[in-house]
Amino acid sequence: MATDLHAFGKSVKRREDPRFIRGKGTYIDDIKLPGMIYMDIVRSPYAHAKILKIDASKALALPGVLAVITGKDLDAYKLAWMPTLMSDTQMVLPIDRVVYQSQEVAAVIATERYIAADAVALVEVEYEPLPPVVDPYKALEPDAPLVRPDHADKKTNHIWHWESGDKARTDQLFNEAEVVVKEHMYLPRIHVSSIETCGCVASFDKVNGKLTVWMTTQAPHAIRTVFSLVTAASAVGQIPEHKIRIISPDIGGGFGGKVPVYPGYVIATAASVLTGLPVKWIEDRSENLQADSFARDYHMDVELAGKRDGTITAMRVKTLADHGSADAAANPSKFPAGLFNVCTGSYQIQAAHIEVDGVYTNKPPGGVAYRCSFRVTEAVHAIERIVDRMAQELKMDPAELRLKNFIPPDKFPYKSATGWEYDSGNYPAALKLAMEKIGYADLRKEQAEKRARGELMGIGISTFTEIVGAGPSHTFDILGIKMFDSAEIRVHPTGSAIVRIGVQTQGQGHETTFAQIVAEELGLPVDNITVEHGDTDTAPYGLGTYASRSTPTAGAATAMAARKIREKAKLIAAHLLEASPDDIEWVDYKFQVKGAPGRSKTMADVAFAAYTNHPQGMEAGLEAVDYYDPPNLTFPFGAYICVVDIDRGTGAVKIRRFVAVDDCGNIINPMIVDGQIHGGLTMGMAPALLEGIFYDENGNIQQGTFMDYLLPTSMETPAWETDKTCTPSPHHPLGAKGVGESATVGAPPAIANAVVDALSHLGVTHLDIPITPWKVYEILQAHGLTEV
Amino acid sequence: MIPPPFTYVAPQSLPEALSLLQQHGSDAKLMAGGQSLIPLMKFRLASPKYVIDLRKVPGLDTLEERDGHLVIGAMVREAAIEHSPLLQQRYTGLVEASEVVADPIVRNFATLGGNLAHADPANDHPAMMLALRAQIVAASLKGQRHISIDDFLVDTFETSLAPDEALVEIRIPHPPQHTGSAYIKLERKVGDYAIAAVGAQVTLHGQTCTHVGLGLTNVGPKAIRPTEAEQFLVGKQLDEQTIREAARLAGEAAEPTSDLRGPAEYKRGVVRTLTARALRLAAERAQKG
Amino acid sequence: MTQHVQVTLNGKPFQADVEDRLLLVHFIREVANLTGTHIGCDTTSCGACTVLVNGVPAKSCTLLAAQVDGAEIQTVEGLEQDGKLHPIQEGFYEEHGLQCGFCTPGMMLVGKALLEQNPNPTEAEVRHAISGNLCRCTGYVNIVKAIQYAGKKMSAPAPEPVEVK
Amino acid sequence: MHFTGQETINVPMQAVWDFFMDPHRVAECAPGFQSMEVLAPDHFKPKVGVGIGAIKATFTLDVMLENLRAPDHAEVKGHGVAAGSAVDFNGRMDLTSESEHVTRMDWVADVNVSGGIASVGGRLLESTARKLTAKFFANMRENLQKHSSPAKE
Repeated sequence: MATDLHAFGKSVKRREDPRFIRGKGTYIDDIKLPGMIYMDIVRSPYAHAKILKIDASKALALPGVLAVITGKDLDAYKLAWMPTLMSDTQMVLPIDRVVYQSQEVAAVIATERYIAADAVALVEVEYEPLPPVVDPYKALEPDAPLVRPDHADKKTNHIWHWESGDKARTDQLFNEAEVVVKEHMYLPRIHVSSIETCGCVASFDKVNGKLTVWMTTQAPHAIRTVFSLVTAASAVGQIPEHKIRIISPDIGGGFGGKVPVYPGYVIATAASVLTGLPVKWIEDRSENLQADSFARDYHMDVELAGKRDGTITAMRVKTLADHGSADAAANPSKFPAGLFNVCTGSYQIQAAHIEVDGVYTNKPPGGVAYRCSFRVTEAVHAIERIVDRMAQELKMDPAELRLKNFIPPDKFPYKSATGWEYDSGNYPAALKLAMEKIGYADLRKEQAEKRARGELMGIGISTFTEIVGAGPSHTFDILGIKMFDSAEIRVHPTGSAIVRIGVQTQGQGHETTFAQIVAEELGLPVDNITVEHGDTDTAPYGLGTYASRSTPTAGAATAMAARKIREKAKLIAAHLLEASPDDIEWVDYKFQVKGAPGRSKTMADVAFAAYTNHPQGMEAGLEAVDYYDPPNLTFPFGAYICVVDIDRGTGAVKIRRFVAVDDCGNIINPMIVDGQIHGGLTMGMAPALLEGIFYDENGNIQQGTFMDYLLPTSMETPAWETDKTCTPSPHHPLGAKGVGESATVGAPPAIANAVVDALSHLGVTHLDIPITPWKVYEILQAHGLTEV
Repeated sequence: MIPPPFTYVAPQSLPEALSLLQQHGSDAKLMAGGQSLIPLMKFRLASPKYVIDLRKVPGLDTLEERDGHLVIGAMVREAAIEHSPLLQQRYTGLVEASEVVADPIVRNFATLGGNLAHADPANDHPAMMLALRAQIVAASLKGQRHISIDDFLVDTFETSLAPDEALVEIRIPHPPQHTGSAYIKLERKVGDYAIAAVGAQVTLHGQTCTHVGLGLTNVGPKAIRPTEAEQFLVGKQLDEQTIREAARLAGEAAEPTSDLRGPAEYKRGVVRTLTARALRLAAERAQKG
Repeated sequence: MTQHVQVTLNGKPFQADVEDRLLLVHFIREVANLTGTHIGCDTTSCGACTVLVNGVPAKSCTLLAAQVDGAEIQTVEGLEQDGKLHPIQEGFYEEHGLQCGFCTPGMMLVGKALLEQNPNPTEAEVRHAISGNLCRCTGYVNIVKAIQYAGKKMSAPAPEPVEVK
Repeated sequence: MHFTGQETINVPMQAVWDFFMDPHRVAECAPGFQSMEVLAPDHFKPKVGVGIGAIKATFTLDVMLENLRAPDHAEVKGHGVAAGSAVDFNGRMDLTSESEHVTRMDWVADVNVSGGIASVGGRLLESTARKLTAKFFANMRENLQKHSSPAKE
């Protein structure tokens, strides 16, 4: 019995799967309402242009077309602009100018999807092209065209400047340094490209004034608040928050791309409010790739100072952050560059100084996420690449250099040079395990032999530290809303329970792992626990799922709520067992009288009593709510080693092996954690070798479809090898840390380091990702090393 | 994405299809598998008023050896070529080309005929057909004619088919004894068009190359036959030095442009590499054959 | 203009008069109301819309409904037979072959078609077979295992159905 | 995209110049020319259907003549939209009289295509644009040579 109830750390099969494997999931485009009409969007072919005229007459003449909505129409309701999550502003529909290619220009409302599409082609827009700003460095030149003249106070494309660390001390250490290495690194734009695009069904009930929006969102509660605030500022008049219901149905992948509020959501909602009919809007892939939030676009100058013996002393980073036409990131409001200043990584570094400048360009707005919301991937790339660069400079093995500079296990909790307090870690253990698993020493031998024969293979290491679980309310908020998260548990009389959480699954398996937490804490079978989320009318308020925050925040809240229930249950058990509460202990998932194992009550017994026979003076029922404000962030880490072979005839890079050792503290469901790591590694490999979004000098996107934006298939993806170490978080109630993004954060530098390692004897010190065959081939050609 | 409105017709016979084609001319588009046409229509880059689906036309699914030729009907699917026991041994290059067209699912509907008639320089079969010296059988109400693949491929998306003509068959001459073929493609990922690809067919007499055919994919406005490389090889022993020189000549024959797949010079280098590799593989197979 | 399209859909006859240009995926989702078949791209790249047409996998976003008139269509909804899951469904459940579930119907149908040709495929064979279907969540590792699991299950004598709650 | 070219035309320079000053005759040289609306002698709106193979798009262009320096230098500037796509171009033409009856035309053109066509047909864009631009000037030569002397309306 007791072992049956043991739920924590078990690979419990997923509770959400039965509907998915039967094709019975409910994704946004599966939702149909009576009288539902469709919206499609006219988009700008220009990156920067004046709108001279929008002629919708031909579109309106098409049978079935109900309306064509323009920025001027929305402006009449003060809805032409909306706030971003970074307190910047963004156009919903433009009144007189477009600032990026594929920007929404007008919306067509029609009775059918096909008619709406036809009408889009019939809307005639006259533009006067304006010179676009594409390069963020040129954007800062005095004569650069202004991307945002609407910011009356700004006469430049510079958005903000942010600094972290101790400049004076850092400069001093650089001046005293025996060795200084420096690289310029560019992490290009990439796009999450969840296989389901974004969309919504907005339904406004004119009778009771209630707005219900089914939406592909990772943060339904925050969206509800934003919607209420936006309507308050509009001429529509505020829709009070209790009259707004946001529902996240099944989400076909999110990875951060479903955190922002996109113009389409707002236009569809406005259309429903005005018509009183349900309006469906579903993006196609090109719209999703060309207009939705992007990630990265960081231009980094990274410097590392150290001694000849390999001791790293200081780090200096200057970064230009290209945000496109609006700062539409989703960072905590005090962190315009997210948690980028965690870039001192896993190493003891005496001082660091980080500068980031945000810049506007004529590209889609954003700076959000690619399975990592808060710029941690950028930070990890900077440190893991520059540490390899230092090893190369010192002719030291990169593993040896890392082991020499790691924060020692006994130094935790560790205060980093930029002020973060790392909760726990054991970096040498993870790296040594990875080296052992992959046979590091033998690989180095093989590499030496192959080099002698002119064959090119490389070994790359990444020993990253993640920073997740935002976050403590003293520092972390989004638009002022503190970044706690929540859980509400009700235990029913017959010993089953429902738990509602403020976070939102997009495939991570919350319906399973959160049930496991409750089962473990309350001693109820996992199957007796229902997990609900994503409906703002029923779930408690929470900031949603991104930045690997679900387990660190809502997971903790769930455990804490369960423990509150256990406290009350203990009193009821005492009452049932006619013993003093002080004599009751929780053993093997039941309450028993100390020293009398025979006298015990299960949670089911207690639950029934809570409704049928509770102590006099005690409230009936058995439920609890917890809003968990984490005392600190959690710091998962890992050691990854990648082996690549290079084809001298084509420059093609093949990943031969990739070993990933992760440490995310205590694990709730190993099966799900491994799945997260497999997926994360694949989304780490993709931008390292395949994916990137680039614009030509006119602001034309070059990768506007899946024909050129290259998601890896099963053939490019290696068979990942994973293992774990376990260093629990000392402050998390479950000792867990969160893992969703670790692999995406840790993998790119391992691959880049492997390719550079393969070419290092040629004097190659850095390659920007994606490392395409032609980049490698040009190096081989320059050294006369190509062969047919 | 939604295609614009059009009229769909599925004629029951070739004459019926050809008269529809003659009737509607450039307003009509013939459809075999539709795997290139339908995406273009969804993006509204193609908007034919009439789509003439050949799926019901009998006799277009031939896949047989007849009077000295391998005869492939216009509606034969890539998957059928990929898995045909008839082709594995003697038409390895053709099978290898089919194996790298788009992805396995697309190949269940995509056809060799459509691949050639679409005349996309990035498509894999035109180059292989150059190597195999294939003939195209074109039909119109006026009758049939045979077009050499070299004459068939005119320019990007342009063939020598008249507006009222349909590609109905591809004819590939029987490879003589001691002939081997190969198709090698470099792509950014599965499903991608080639960065570059090379098709080769080699006939050996002893160690000497008596016949050779080469074709280059996606390094010019259309598939390219590197004539000088072919001429250089004929009558020579296929040793490394010869293969490398032929590869160099093939690289010279390429007319690549710089694009997302890489700079022109890179593509030229890839053509050299793949030409050498395709020749080695074809020669190895020829010795076995 | 409209076409009369008559198919066998998951074993049952289904017919409708539809626009000439109607895509098969919309015929299945909007006309037949089977929403297990998904749409993920515009370029025949992702395979989320994969169904079986006369037993072979097809990307239903790149076929016209009119093109499959008279054909047998199988969608994810047709995998479970009289309350009993198909082994491929069990495989994805047992091996954690899905996360968000959006690509899963296409993956399962491709897996089923593969196993009918090749009951016990190697990892390389499975990876090749699913290379026309994109998954953004799983990294493919467990999808390979799931399909191999189903292969073993199908070739095993008298397969025991696993309980999927 | 930047293109240049040269045409040798067996027509006197003045005739070439006169031809160029007649928007209707110049427009007819545009590949796929359909119709034209003339707003001013130096400002007109031709409609052209460009296409290769199955790919076709109809652009409504807005064209201005600029920096006309008779009889040997002219510039043209224009832009136009088709559903979801846009094209912008600048052209420059310089004439040199090689002999009494032979004129050399050196031309330079910058073309930018954006929107749907660029994002889908990108890999074919440059070759197509180059082809169509060259065709325009080649047509000009042919049409000029058709009439030995410029038509005087």
